[in-house]
Amino acid sequence: MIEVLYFSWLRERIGTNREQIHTSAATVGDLIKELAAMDEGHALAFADRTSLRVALDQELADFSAPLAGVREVAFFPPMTGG
Amino acid sequence: MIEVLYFSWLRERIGTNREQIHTSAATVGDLIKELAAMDEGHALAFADRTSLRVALDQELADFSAPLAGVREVAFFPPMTGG
Amino acid sequence: MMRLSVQENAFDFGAEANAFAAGAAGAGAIVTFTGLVRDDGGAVQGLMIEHYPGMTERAIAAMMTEAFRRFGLLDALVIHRFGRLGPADAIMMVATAAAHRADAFAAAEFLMDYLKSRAPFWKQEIGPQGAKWVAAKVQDETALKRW
Amino acid sequence: MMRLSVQENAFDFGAEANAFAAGAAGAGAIVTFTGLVRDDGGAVQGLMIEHYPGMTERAIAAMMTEAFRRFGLLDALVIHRFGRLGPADAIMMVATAAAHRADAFAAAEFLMDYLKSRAPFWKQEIGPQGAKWVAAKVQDETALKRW
Repeated sequence: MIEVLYFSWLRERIGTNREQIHTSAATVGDLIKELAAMDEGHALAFADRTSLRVALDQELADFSAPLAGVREVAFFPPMTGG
Repeated sequence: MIEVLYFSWLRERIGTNREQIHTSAATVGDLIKELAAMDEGHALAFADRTSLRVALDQELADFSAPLAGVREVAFFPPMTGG
Repeated sequence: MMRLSVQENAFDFGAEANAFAAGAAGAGAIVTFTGLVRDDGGAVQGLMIEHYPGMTERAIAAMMTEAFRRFGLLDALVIHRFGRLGPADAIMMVATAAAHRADAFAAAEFLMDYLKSRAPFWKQEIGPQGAKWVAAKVQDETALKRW
Repeated sequence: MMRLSVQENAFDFGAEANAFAAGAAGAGAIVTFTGLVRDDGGAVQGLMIEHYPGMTERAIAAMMTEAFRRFGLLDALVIHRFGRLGPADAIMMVATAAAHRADAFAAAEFLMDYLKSRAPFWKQEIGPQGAKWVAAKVQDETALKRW
């Protein structure tokens, strides 16, 4: 089981800021496919992957990164701090 | 008549911070030659022209600049502000 | 030595700058940067800043450690607010201390470039038509390439 | 809008920074630089700074006008001390305000590069062996070439 977090407009489109997901997805890319298939909100949130960023256990990662051992996955748009 | 000002180690070598000079020097370079010939202190102050800077009426200038109409000439080493 | 604070409360820019300068023993150069909420002629009534607690502190600490290493800093400070901010409020500040000015400037710019695009903050502008997420700028991503 | 002060008295860096930020209407980015007297491990007991009254203000005003023109500044401040300073004293400060950070940073660095080599100040370091004029650095002259 994996904890999935959403921020900014991904959170708004999905309608929650976190959910627990049972998955056997091997990579971030696989997980995105599963999540996008859940419902309309998820589909909309994951529609444009060029403006999608991911962190695994609070470290930025690529979509090809493996999920083995990961407890927390966060999805969000490009950051706008500073 | 022209007011000549000295700063930093030029002032120390010459022994004064300002003096009034009667001169018919056409350029800064000509004036430097006249001043350097005045005494040992002046000669020492003007010995190394690579570390000499000049301002005419409070604006940085070159040694080739004409003195016509100038009321105040200042000589000093490279600046070390900030 | 470094200090970082991710906080909802306002901070006193001048007081922080003075405390930072007083604590930076041996420094010859202090640079500060402060980002303020621009009202854009009344179009922006405020900001709402969301962040990722835990990751935010971790990401900023990593940037600061890297800035120390690259620029030989004597001290650094990052304060970044989240939550609701009003026009002209200070959003965040960075301060860097080094022996000489080139390193202090470079480190402050390095930290700003990374905070803009690699610290997990998301800004929402609140205007007369409601709230709108601020889009990331291409030039902010490009700015990272110089380091 | 700009303010410049060449003064013998100490100034309060934080208070000046706060007043500057409060007055910079519409700014999104404020950069400050402060130069402090480094004690170099006890080798420097203080500084004596000489300047050229009249030309100093004129030269700094010209640099500030040029910085406004080049970087579209909203506000700028330069304070520079002369006379006797002790270890860790603030020698001078620069503050710049712009809509965006790149201009505020560039303007502050531009002003610093020009203040170092084109404003008529001369520093003397006071140490255990007496007073010694600080030599201009080649890299300070070189720094001007980037603008």
